[in-house]
Parts: sequence; structure tokens; C-alpha cells
Amino acid sequence: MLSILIFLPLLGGIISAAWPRGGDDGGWRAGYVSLLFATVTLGISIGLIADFDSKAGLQHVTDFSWISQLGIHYKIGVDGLNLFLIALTALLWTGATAWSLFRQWPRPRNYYLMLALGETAALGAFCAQDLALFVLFFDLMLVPFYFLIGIWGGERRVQATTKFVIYTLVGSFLMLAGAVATGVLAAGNGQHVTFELSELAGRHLSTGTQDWIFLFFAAAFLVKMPAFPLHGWLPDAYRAAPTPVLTVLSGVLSKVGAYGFLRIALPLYPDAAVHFQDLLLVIALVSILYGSVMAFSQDSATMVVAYSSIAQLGFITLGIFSLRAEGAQGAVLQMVNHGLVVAPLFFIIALLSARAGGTDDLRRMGGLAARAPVLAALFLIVSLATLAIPGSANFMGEFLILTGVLKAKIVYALVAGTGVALAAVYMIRLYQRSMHNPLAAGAESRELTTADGLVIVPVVAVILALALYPQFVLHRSEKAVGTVVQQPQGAYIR
Amino acid sequence: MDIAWYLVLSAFIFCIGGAGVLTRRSPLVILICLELMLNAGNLALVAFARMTGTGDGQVFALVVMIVAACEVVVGLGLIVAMYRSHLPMDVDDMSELHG
Amino acid sequence: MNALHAPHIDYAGLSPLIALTGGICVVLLFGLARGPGTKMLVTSAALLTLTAAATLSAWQLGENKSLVEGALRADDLALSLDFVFYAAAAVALVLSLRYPGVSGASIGDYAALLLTSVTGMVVLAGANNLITLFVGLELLSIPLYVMCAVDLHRRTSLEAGLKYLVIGSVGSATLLYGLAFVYGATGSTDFGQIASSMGRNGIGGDPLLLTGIALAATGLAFKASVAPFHQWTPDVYEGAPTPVTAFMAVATKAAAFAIILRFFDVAVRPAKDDWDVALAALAVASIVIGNVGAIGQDSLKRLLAYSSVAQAGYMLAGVVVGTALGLKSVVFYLFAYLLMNVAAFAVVVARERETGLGDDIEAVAGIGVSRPVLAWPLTIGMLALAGFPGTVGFVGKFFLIEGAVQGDFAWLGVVIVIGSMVSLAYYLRVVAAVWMEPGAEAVRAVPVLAGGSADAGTFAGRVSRIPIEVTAVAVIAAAGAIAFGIVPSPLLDLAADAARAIF
Amino acid sequence: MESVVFFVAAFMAIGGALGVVLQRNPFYSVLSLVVHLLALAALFLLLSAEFIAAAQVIVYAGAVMVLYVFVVAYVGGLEDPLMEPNPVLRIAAPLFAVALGVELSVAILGSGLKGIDSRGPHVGAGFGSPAQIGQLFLTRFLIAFEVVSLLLLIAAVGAVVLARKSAAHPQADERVPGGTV
Amino acid sequence: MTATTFGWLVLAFPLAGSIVIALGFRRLPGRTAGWIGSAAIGLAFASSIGALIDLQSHPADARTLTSSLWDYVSTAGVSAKLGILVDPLAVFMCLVVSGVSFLIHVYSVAYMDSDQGYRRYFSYLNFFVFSMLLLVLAGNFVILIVGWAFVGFASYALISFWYRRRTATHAGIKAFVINVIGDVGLVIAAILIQRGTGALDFPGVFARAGDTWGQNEWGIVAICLLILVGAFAKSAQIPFHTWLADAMEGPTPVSALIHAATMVTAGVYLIARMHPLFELAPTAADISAAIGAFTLIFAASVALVVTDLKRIIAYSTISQIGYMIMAVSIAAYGAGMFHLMTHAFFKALMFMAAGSVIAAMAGVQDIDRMSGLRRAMPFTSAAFLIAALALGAFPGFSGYFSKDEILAFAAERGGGYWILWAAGTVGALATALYAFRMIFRVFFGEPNEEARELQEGRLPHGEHVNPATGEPEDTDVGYPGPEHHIAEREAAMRGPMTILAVLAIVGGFVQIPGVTHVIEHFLDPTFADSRFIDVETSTGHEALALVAGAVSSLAGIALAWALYVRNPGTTLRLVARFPHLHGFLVHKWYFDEAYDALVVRPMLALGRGASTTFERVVIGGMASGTALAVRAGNSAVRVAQSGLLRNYALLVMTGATALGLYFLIVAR
Repeated sequence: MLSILIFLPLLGGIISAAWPRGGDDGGWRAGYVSLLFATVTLGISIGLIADFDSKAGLQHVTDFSWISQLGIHYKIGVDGLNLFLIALTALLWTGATAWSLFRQWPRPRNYYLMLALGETAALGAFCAQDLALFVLFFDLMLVPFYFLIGIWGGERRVQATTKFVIYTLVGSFLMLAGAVATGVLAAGNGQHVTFELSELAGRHLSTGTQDWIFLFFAAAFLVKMPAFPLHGWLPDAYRAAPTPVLTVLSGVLSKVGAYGFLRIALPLYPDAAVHFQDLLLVIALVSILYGSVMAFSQDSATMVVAYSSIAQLGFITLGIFSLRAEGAQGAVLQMVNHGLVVAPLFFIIALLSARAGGTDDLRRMGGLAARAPVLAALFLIVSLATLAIPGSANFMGEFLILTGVLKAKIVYALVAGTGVALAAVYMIRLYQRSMHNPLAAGAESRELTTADGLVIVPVVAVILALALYPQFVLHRSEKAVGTVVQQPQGAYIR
Repeated sequence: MDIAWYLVLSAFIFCIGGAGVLTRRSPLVILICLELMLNAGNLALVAFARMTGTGDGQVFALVVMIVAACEVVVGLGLIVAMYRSHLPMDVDDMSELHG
Repeated sequence: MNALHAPHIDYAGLSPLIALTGGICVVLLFGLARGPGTKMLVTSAALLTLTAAATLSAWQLGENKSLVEGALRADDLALSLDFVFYAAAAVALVLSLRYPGVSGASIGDYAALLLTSVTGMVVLAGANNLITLFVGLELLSIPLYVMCAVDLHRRTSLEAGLKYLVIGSVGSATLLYGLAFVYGATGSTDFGQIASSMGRNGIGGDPLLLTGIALAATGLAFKASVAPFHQWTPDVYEGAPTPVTAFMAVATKAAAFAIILRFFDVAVRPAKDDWDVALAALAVASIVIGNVGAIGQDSLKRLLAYSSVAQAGYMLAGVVVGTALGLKSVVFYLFAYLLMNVAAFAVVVARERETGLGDDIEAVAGIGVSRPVLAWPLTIGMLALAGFPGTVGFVGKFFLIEGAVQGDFAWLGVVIVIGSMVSLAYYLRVVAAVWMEPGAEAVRAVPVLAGGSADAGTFAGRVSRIPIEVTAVAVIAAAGAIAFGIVPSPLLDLAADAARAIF
Repeated sequence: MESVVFFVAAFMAIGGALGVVLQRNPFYSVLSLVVHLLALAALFLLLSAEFIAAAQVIVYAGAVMVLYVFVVAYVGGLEDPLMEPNPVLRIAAPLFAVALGVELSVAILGSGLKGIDSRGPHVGAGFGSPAQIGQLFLTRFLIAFEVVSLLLLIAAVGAVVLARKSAAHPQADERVPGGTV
Repeated sequence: MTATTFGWLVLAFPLAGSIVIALGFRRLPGRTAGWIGSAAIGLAFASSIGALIDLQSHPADARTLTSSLWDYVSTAGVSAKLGILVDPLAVFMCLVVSGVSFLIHVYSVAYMDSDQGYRRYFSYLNFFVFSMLLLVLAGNFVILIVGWAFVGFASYALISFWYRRRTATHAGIKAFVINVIGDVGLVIAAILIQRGTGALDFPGVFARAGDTWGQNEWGIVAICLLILVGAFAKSAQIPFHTWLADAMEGPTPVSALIHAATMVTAGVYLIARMHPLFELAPTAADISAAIGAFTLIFAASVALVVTDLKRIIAYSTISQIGYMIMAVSIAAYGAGMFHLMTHAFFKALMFMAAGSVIAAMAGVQDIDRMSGLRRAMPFTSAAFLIAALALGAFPGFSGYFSKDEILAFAAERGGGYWILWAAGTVGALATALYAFRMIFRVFFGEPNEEARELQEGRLPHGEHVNPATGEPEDTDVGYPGPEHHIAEREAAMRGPMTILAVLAIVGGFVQIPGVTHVIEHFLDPTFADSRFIDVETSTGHEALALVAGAVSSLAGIALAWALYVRNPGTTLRLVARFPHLHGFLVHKWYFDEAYDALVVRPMLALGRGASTTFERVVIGGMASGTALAVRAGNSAVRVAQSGLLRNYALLVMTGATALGLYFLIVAR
């Protein structure tokens, strides 16, 4: 079941890639196939949610020994941690594929193949319940994105994508070393080497070992998110990435990092997590503040959102490293939320750029709301959700995160509070600079097309639904999150 | 004479050969210097054979002799080929490949 | 005088060697024939020889026996690596089929040289005493010296041959001197006896022995392109005809590691505590120098040469730990290395013939659009070398790190990882050129202007066709790199058998 | 007596070796090598390796040297200046030669092996005789023997490949600048 | 139907109205949207009355009813339902909010008629009412904060309603950001409360607060101060007051509704709602009262000098809220809420009248350009006068009773609270002064050009320029169209104004000292747990307050008459005499400038510096530094790779020697 979910998009991608070059349809048919598969994947993921038993642990487990000589299992499963991230991935990828479908791409077959490969890798990373498998999928994600940015990107795409991949792979390779070390060193006398997460969590690594391995993993995850000061790849990559790629890059890939902390770092290296709690909290806090300050001094709309991601991911990190159930729950919720808001944001920015004469420079936008009330309304909803206006699920996420941090380390929560206010500044500035103010020269206010609406509206609908009932997520993730924070909390007490 | 004498002698020859490889620029002479190094090895082998009283060393030495001959053959063939291509007989001028 | 007792000769165990030797003779004879079909005939004969040898090796798998009074081992370590040699040789033959650069030698001579080198590798891989080691190494090297220089009218080819010969001979002499010391210190040339004598007489830490090991290590490291004995590698790789380079890169390295594994893990095993740190230092040097040196290289062959230095460093980590796991990981990595490099080199060969730009990175620019069937193998090869997941390179690196960590050399695992990061800079540059840069198609159009002669016409006609056999090699290797990246178990089993032969 | 022979031979060996390295004319280098090889043969005799000594004289000093002389004659008397142009090598080459020599000597003299400070054990008359060598070659070192024969074959092939006047590339003639051939 | 059902209905109608208008924005013709919106609010008002009636049928000690729909959040000990709490305080607020809102909606139906953004306007306005009602009905902190933020957003949206005016968008951002700061304070307070008591719902928190914190313990004081951040940000108290004057960029009915009658008084409601906590933390309550008093003086002083009609009223609002904050902070809850109500009446009325004036002036808001409108706009000037009398606490008008009750209570608390009393009294004088400054300058004197045209039956129309900056206006999206609507010509405007005028006059009669106690008695169940519930103002203090109030009010009016009618030009002489004082006041005590210099500019500079310098040097430097090191290594390797064979041989020998040396060293 889960394997079908993971590999279905890839299958679709391969079919698209192999689709005959019938006529000059700009790859429309190929994309259509890809979209079809992505939609089915989305359907399956919704089915997973419907079928989810919030009281049980890991579900839909597939487990067989894959590379027995190395102790690597092909073990995948769903629990409260990844359930919604899977759905998010499927949703955003469907959106991105649909968005792509309505546009012309050079070499469309390869494009859809890469896009689909990205989905498979992301889903795999979320589903993996084996450390080695996780690392594999985690790194595999880079390949399609390398090409997607490098081939179909904007200006300076090659440098951007190279920077992106090298930055992230630096972390990934460190993680690879850490993962291997975990498997090997955790195997005590007479124990076989295994990378199975549940098994590893039961084995204990010495504190010193935990420390360095944890730092390796942290590096990988922080780069991926990215967090200050490891975000050097972000401006270039975001600037260069084509819009649909950007949505999944920011919406899904960044979550893998945060998810990794919850799935891997906390349960496996609890002592180190406690040991480095302050370090991570400081990084998170600086990310929040730095990202926010940067976000409100940017002139490019894309960059505003890009830096806001740093800040938002900082919040998620903050929640996770409160090492408390409240914070971690908030982080899980916030991961979903951020993915949901950032994708439509990038779509909308793309639309706005098209209306402002092809630039995302805020100084050359302005007054775009006039003839586009629907677009403006969607943008407004998404902006408000992004700045975590109370009443949005984002707010609940931040609320829980702050609760967790406040209970763990009060000072961080107080400083983080300023981050909440800063988010209001940069988001409302973004909205206002583009939609309000006098109409900029060369800009033209135009309503969004039905096709684009079909991509954005469902995502916004999900945002609204979650705003009304965030407990939908929290309820299902509670058990898994509780298990995750149990270990570090235990270590905390020691 | 103690075996050590032979060995030290062989070591000297080995080093002289090595120094020759480093200082001479004619490929021909470099080949000869390589012979020196191999011969030093042979001397050591024979000395050790005497020291341990086993025949292995002598067999080894014989094999090395043949190997050295083969290397010389190929090396000289190469030099002839270079000469035919009008390449300079100076290894310092053979530095098109670098970097 | 003692009566001469004829040694027991296990013809079954020797059968691959016999097949190869026979093949050499046959190929030499066929090469004398004149006529248009000679090339195909000789190549077929050589390929047949390799197939026969491979079949016989496969037949001998699992026997694990000593041949001719212990001079040679026909165990799974040797036999499994033999496949790498055979495969590399076959690839070289196929790539050479229509490669203009190797026509300096008659095809019979060329094939014989290649097969002889393979024979030397087989001997080397199975060598179980110092003399066999030395002659195996020489039998491997001397044909290679010739093959490097075989493109006689190209200056760089001769230069490569000369450099390889001279530096190789220096390495051989050093190795010999080291072997002499080892023999002297232990009184035996047999690996097993060396080891037992080291343990028995307490001479494990004797300066004579250790100096011998140092010098021997130098010679062996030289063959494996381990820094700082690597400097011949970029020059020779670049100068040699590309099919020869491909063969050298893969097979020589495998053979060198075969003997390094056997020498260190069997013969001088008791001195492990002394040599492991030294080898680790060499590994680090290789990883650093190889990866740093490869950056910014415009010649793909040079780039791959430096990359091979780095890869040698990675593999050395598997030797350093001196465990079964380490050995397994090295063997596995050699298989991986075969697939990854062949994929890359085949594309280089194809583009050399298509563009006239040689092995410059420009030659592969933009082939993502114009030649996807070549672009994918090259891309996969590069990503695999970089250790991307889903490829055999990832599993290989995973395995090496696992070995390093388990052998208490976790820091070496980290060095591998850091090296891999640096390596991205140049591997990705190639991939970027393939997919993200405009093509070099304009350059290809040049030959046609030569007055419309028949020659120019055929040249142009030949140029525009994708060389089918080269493409096939590239695609097969790339497919293998992916397939074994996803299902590595067959190779892992083979590697495990190889380890069992020693540990 | 033995000592005298040793020192004379050793002196000749080292002198020959130095001659190889220091002679500017390759031809003299070759001749120095012959001296060196003959001296080594004498040393081999002292070490009870008659067969090796004989092979040394016949194979090396005889056959191989003839080859050298032939090539030197063919290629021509090329003298290279003794003054080393490469500043690194001018200092480093002798330095490392000395360093390596010292190192090897330390290894040899510092060795705790008993045999090294002796003249070796008593060995029978057959030691080093052609018979013994032959026996070893046909038993334990059969493989080496066979491989070496293959090596000779392929070296010959290689030499032919390299030294053959290549018809495959006519441009070789075009590139003759002054025609010294 | 129970009170809680009515409560839900109260919320449902405005929300439904907002959604219906929003979704039907293309199809609703003419004034339909306005009437739908008004009807929705009317129904909400009716439901509030329903809730009131049902609530009164419960016994006095059972008038706190809760109801919830579903678990909004319930995890890891944090639990909040989507629930409401209906008690007298909530119902009181509902009545005031929905009642005044209804009237303003009706007023807007006409006033906004020719605006391009008519439907958007009513959608926002309905949404605002929904949010405000959600705020007052919230049953726990989470929902309270949700309502709190929603009104902030609605306020922002309506301030920036004419979004092609840069001044409007700028004011919107300012308001929004300050409101968010308040939100954050409230959020952190809520989290601290949750941490302390483990609950987020009001009854639970209040029940456990006493056990959790001791009297005036730092924890509860901190919480209360954080709550005050929220309250002050919303209620425009120092130091968070700067946004309210700028908020006048919005349409005038918005100013009436949000920035006078309802939203800005949310802070007052909040303190009243949180009274159990504030009574645990008297220090915080005292700070709050002091700030309230200070604000009322400050705002009144500024109102004396600014010349923008709406801004005068805005500062007046700030000042009046200062009174209310002071009241609830000194536990005069009934008095505070009473003043909240009367203020809603007369201030809404005043804004409506001002709107009418501004419409007549074609958007001009500067009172320097207004004069003698009395005859041209008789209805408007009458309404304005009533509102001014109420605001100026003219004896008998509603403001008189409510304000004096606060002062009386302050006097009753005695001690240091006398300072508050004094401030209130001085403020009352200033209030009367600036209220009549408007009356005299706008309606009296020589009729200006617009007034004359109006008297002749024409409505003057100037250029469409931004009144604040003089920039030409883009009428494409939402600036009022060519037809301006004044009360004299629109029944839909006159009706609500008339009702409010009546209420402004008689609204005070429900709570005449010593005579009626309607509000206090009604609210008693909510404040039953207050320590000050039994504090009754003594007759003496009440009398003192009444007399002092009357005197200061009359004195203020007289002073205004003296300054602006009898001796026009006096003020100019005063300005010439005290230029620094005038500048200080005109610049609103330099708060904006200080914020700009202390917060905004440093932040922007920080951001710019970060993006230009830090990002490039440090973040880029990390990457390029590594790259540089690698490149340096690369060139070293390449230099070593000289192509010279003998150099390679040398390296081989060097390596061999080094390796040998290592082995010699480790040799035993």
C-alpha cells in the first residue's frame, strides 16, 4: 500500500517520459499522465488519513530485509508524525504538476520525470522507518531538484543549483557517516547491525558518540530547512527555481529536515538532544529573527517568502527542541501549515510577477488587487495564515510551540514572541506592496485564470479547514509525538 | 664478511640509482639508473638468501633479472619510438601533460 | 641432489590462466592475418578468450584452494576480482574497436598486450608469495606501458608511456627492495609463512621488516594511484588512448587492491598496528589530493584520474581496518567502480569520436538535448561516483564507511564523507555541462568543408552516427550502476565470499 | 681474502654506479654499468650464488648491455649537462638519496635479526647451483617461471609495436624539420 | 432557546452576512449588499436581546453559561474548545456592539453608496462585527485571542480600505503591527496562564488563579502586564496609541464603529473580563490605572491643537478610553462599562456627524478650512452639538454621569487614587475645551465657500486628492465616487444619527448616582467574585465628582467660547508665544518620531545591513571561504603536477622515505 503510494508518482513520471512525441503539444499529454498519477497518489494519501487509527502506533508497515548484508531493511510505515506530511507532499506535488501542466516547458518529458522522481523521493523519506533508507531517500531528493533548478530554472540557474546541491549534500554526507556510525556502534556485542529505527531507538549509544552523530544529523537537517547560518544556498536557489519546483522545494523539502529531527535525532540521540538543546534553540531563535529581519528588508517578493521560510522553520525547530510534547506537537502542526501556505504564496507571487511585467520586485508591483478580487482574497488569506493570525492553524502551531518552549526555557519563548510580531510586519508588507498602493508603472491588474484557481483554491481550502479544526492534525499526531519526546525527556530528568 | 655489509652496499647502490633517476634528463640514462635500483634489490635478495639459507632469494633475483631485461626492452623500444617521432631526448621537455 | 618431485598442478584451478595464455597465442596468430575481417576476428577471439576465462573462473568459485605449492591462490577474493579484469578488458576491446588512436599497433598485438595484462592481473590477484606478486605486477605493467604509448604519432601518448614506464619502474624497484627486506626479515617468500614467522619469532616490529613493508607499500600504492604516489595518474590517463585509460583506471586499480588486500591482510597482518595508521594517512592524503586536484579540470580524463586517486583513498579505508567487513567493502566498491567508470569513459570515447574536441568537458556540453542516450550514462556515472543514493556508488560508500566505523576508524569515515562533499564540485560540473549548457554541435560540423573529398565525406558520415557499441557499453554500465544500487545483494554476496576466503 | 675481494668488488660496484649517474655521455654510463654489473657478479659469487653470477655476466653484461649500446648508438650521443636546471631537484635529489640511504642503513643495522651480523649459515655445495635453482623453478616457483616466459614474449611484442616503423601515420615524415634521420 | 444558542446566533449572523456579501460581490446590485449587511447585524442585535432576556431568567448566581462546538485544540495538556461564554458582561458588550454596529451599518448604506468598494466594505464591516462579537463572547483565551486578532485584521483592512492611498496603506500597516504586538503580549500571557493553571478557559483559569499565585506575586503581575500590552495596543493607550490617529485614513463610518465605539474599547472589556487576575496583581492594576490617567491627559492635550477634524476626535477617543481603562483598573467595573456604553453612543454620533461634514467638504478634513457650516447643515450641526455636549460631560448628558461615576470611584478608593481623580477632572476640562473648539470652528463663524454652495442647494466637489498629502487620487478602486452623501439628504444617515443623538442624551439616565443602578446591577453577577463588589461610592464623593465635573465642563465650554468666538485669534497668539509647547503638542509629544528613530529605522537599517553586508560577507563568505581554501589546494596540487617526470619520481621517493621513517619510528 505505502510502496504503491511512494512509487506511483515515479511510475507516472516514467510513463510521461516515455510518452511518444506525438505532435507539438508542448508535452501536455505527458504532463497530463503525470498529473493523473499525482492525483491518484493524493487520493491514496487521503485514504491513509481516513484509515488512520490515532491510537495505534506505526501503521501500514512494509518491512523486508533489503540489503541483508548491510542490515538495511526496506521498512516503511505511517504514524502520526508523517501522516500529514505525506498528504502535504501529495497535495503540493499535485498542485505543482497541475501548475506545470498549464504552462509550456522545454523538454517536458524529462521535466515531468524529474518532478515525479522528486515526489517519490520525498514520500520515501517521510515513510522510511529505516535509517539507511531514510538517508537514501533524503539524498535522492536532491537529484531531481538539481536538474529541475539547473535545467528549467531562471537566471544563474547552474550556479544556484550547484550551490544548493553542494550545501545540502554537505549535510547529507555527514548524515550518511552519522547513520552508518549509528547502525554499527549501536550494535553491541553479538548484536547484528541494523538500521531499523524502532530497533535502534531501543539500543543505547554512549554519550560522546551520540554527540558527534547528532551534530552531523543536525547539520544535514539544518541545511535542508535551512536555518541560519546554513542558508547560504537559499537566496540563489529560490531565485532560480521555477515556480512549481519552488513550491515543493519550500513546501516539502524544508520539512524533511525538521521531520528528520523528530523522526531520527530525538529518538536516537536523546542525550545529545538534551545536551545541545540550547545550541539548537539559539540557532532556531537566530533563524527566526534573522529570517524576519531579512524578510522585511527584501525588495523581491520571492525573497521575502524565502527568508520568511527561514523564520518559520526556525519556529519549528524551536518547537522540536523544547523537547516537550506541546512544542513538538506544535512543530508537527506547523510543518503542515507552513507547507500549505508557502506553496500558494509562491504560486501567487508567480501570478503577480506575470502581472507586474515579469518581475517580482515589490517596488514595481502595487495596486494589483483592483481588478482581481479573488486573487487578492486568496493572497490575503494565505498571507494572514502565514503570519499566523490567531484563528489560523498556523497560530495554533506557534501557540503550542511557544507553550512548549516557555515551559522548557522561558527566555527563548519571550524572544521568539518578537518573531511573531515581525512576521506580521513582513507579510503584511508583502501583501500591501503588491496588492495595494497606487498601480505601479507597467503593471496590470488581472484576475487569476480558472486553471490557476484550480491549483490554488484547494490548498487555500485546506488552510481554512485546518484553521477551523487544527485538532484534526493534533489528535492524530499526539501518540507518535509523545513517543518521540519521551526519550529526551527521560534524558532531561537524568 | 657479515651479511650487513652486503646489505648496506646494496642500499647505497639503490640510493645512487634513485639519485640518478632524479638528476638525469636523458631517458636512456634514467633507464640505466633504474637498472641500478633493480640490481641493488638483487644484491639484497641474494644476500638475504645467503643469510637465511634459502633458495627463494636467488630465484627471485633471477626473476628480477629477466623482468629488468623486459623493462629495458620496452623502455628502449619507447625511446626508439620517441626518436622516430623526433621528440627530444630530455624528460624535462616531455611535460605537455600537466596540471 | 634431491630427486625432482614434480609439483602437483591443479589444472582446474589454473584453467583461467591457461585459457588466457592460449588466447594470447591465438590472438597473436590471428593478428598476422591480413584482410578486412581481421579486426573483428581478433576482437571476437579476444572476447571469446575473456568469456572462457570468466566462465572458468566462475566454475572455480567457492573452491578456495592453493595452486602449485602455494604460489597462487584460487580463492574467491581472486576469482571475484578476476571478473572485474575480464569485464574491463572486454570493455576496452569494444571501445577500441573503431577507436582511431589505437591503430598504431596491429590489432593482434594490441589484443595480445591487453590479454597479457589481464593475465598479469589474474596472477597478481591470486599471488600468494612475493615472487608471484612481483612477476604478476610486472606482467600487468609492461603491456600497459606499451599500450599507453600505442598511439605513436601523438606526442602525449608517448609521453604518457614514458612517464608510466619510468615512474612505474621506480615503483617496481622500490617494491622489490621492500619485498627483499620482507623476505630477509622473515626468511620466506610465502605469505602464510611470512605471517607465521612474524608471529613466531617476535620480529613483527623489526625495523628491517617494517622498512620492507614501507617500501612495498609504496610500490603497491603506486599501482593503486594512492597519493602521494599518484602523480603519474592524471598525465598517463590523459595521454593514453581512452579505451586503454578506461582499462587502466578500472582493472589496474582492482588488481592493485587485490594484492594490497592480500599482502596486508594475510602476509603482514601481524604488524597491523604498525601499518594501519600509515595507510590511513595515505588514504587521507589521497582523498584530499584527489578531490582537490580534480576541481576545475577541463579534461574529463584528467578529472576522472584525480577522481580515481580519491576513490583509491576511499577504498584504502577498507584496507586500513583490516577486517572482513573492510575487505568486503573494498571488493564491492571495486565492482561499483567498474560500472561507474566504464559508463563515464564510454561516453568520453563516444564524444571524442563525435566531436573532435577530445576529452574536453566542452565535448559533453549540451548532450542532454542532442544525445540523451549518452547523457544519461555519463550523468549516472558521475552521480554514482559522487555517491548519490539509488546508485551503486552510494551502497559502496555506505559499506566503506560502515567498515571504517566498525574498525574503530570512524574518523576515516568522516574524511571519506568530507572528500565526497568536495568531489561534488567537479562531478556536478560535468552533469551541469551535460544538461545545462548549450551544446558543442557547431564544432561538429567542421569536417565537411575539406573540398568534398570522399574521405571527408565518409568521416562526416561516420561522425554523425552514434557509435552503437560504445553507446551500448555506456548504457549497460549505467544500468548496472543503477540496478546494483537498488539490488546490491548479488554483488554483496560475492564480496562476502571473497572476504571469507581470507578471514 | 674474502674481505679483500668484497671491498674491491664493492668499490667497483659503487664506482660503477656513480659512474652511471655522473657521466655526461650515455655511452660512458653504459660502460660504467657494465663495470658495476661485473662487480655485482663477483659479490654474488661471494654469496654462494654461482648461477646468478653467471646469469648476471651472460644475460646482463652481455645481452642487455649490447642492446643499450645499440640504442645509444642509434639515438646518438646525447649529452646532458650535469648542472641541474631544476632548483628543487638540485637540492632535493641528493638530499633524499642520502636520507633514504641513511634510513635503509639504520633499518639494516638496527635490525635485531641474528643472521644479519653473521656470514650466514653453513650451506651445502649445491646452494646456488643451477640444479637447485632449476629445481625451485620447476616446483615452487613454476608459476613464476611460466609467467616470466610470458613476460619475455610480450616484452618482445611490445618492443616490436613500439619500435616498428609505423606506416599508419604518414604525417611522421611531414613533421621532419631538418631531416637528421 | 437558551442564551448560549442566542450567543451562537449572535456570531452566526454577521459571519454569514460577511460571507454572503463576499461571495456574491459580483451579483449584488445597488445597495443590496448594504442592506444584507445591516440586516445581519440587526439580527445579531435581536439575538443579543434574546440572550439578554434568557440570561435574566436565570438566577443571579447562574448567569455564567458556556457552550462549545468542538475541541479546537486538545493535546499535551493544552486544551481549548471552540466555545463561548455568555454572562452579563458578554451580553452587555454584545448589545452595545451589535446595536451601535447596526446603526452604523445603516448609516453606511447611504454614506458609502457611491464607493467602488461598496460590497467589499460591507463584507469587511460584517466580518469586523463578527470578530468583535467573537471577542466578547469568547469562552477561553484561544478564542479570545482569535477574536482579538480578527478585529485587528478587520481594522487593518478597513483602514487600508482605500488602498491606493499610500497614507492609508501606511496607516494600515502601523495599526496592524501595533495590534499584533498586542496579540503577542496576550498570547504569551495566555501561555503563562496555561503554564500556571493548566487551563485556558475563563472559568477554569479564574477558579485556579487564586491557588496558583499569591497576592501580587511576580508571576501574576507579569501576566497582567502582558495582558495590558494587549489591551493597550488595542485601546490605543500609551505607548501603543500612535496608530489610532493614523487610522482615520479609513472611511468615516469605520472610524465611528471600530475606532471609536467598539474595537478600541476591547481593552477595557479585556481588563474587566480579567478582573480576577488583576485583583490578584494590584501592582499591575495600578500601573494600568496610572497609564490610563496619563493617556487621558496626553490625548486631550493633543486634541487641543491638531486641526484634522477626525484626528481631533481620534485623540478624544484615546483620551476617553483612558478614562475607561482607569475605571476598570481601579475596579470601577460598572462605571467603566457604563462609560464605554455612553462613549459608544456619543462618539459614534460625533463621527457620523463629522462624516457628514467631510462629505460636504468633499473630503477635506482640516478644520482650518471649515467655517460656518451651521446653517448649511442644520441636522448635522445639531447632532454634532449633542455629541459634543455629551463628550464634554455637560450636566445632564450621558457623558456627564458616566465620567463622574468613574471619578467618584477614584475618590472613594482614596489615597494615591486622588491623583487619578485630579487627572480626570483636568481632563474633563480639556475635553470640553476641544469638543467646543470643534463646534465653534466648524459650525460657527463666517460660512465658507462650501457652506455657501450648500446653502444654495449645490454640493461642492473638489478635486480627488488625498486630504493628507494632496496627491491626486486614483478613484478606480474605492475612493468615494463623485456623489458625496450628507446627512441632510439621506434618510438612512439621519435615522441612525437621530437614534444615537437620543441615546447620547438619555443614555446616562440608566445610572444616575443615587437614583438608578441598571448597569451595575446587571453586571453584578460577572463581578460577583470581585473584592470591590461591595464598595459603594459615598454620597459625598459622588457629589464632589458631579460638581467638579459640571464645573470643569462648563469652564471648558466657556474657555472655548472665549478663545474661538469671543476673541478669535487668541490661539494664534498663544502659538506664537509658546512655539515649543505648540510644536510639542502638534507633534503628539514626538511619540511617532521617537518610535521611528528607536525602532523602525534601526530595524530597517538592520535588515538592510543584514541583506547587503552580513549576508554577503558572512554567509557568502562561509561558502566562498571554503571554496577559496579548496581552490588554493587545487592550485597547489596543480603546481605540483608540473608534468616533469623527475618531480614525480622525487615525490614517490619522498613518500617512500617518509613512510619508511614512520615505520622506523614505530619499530621496536
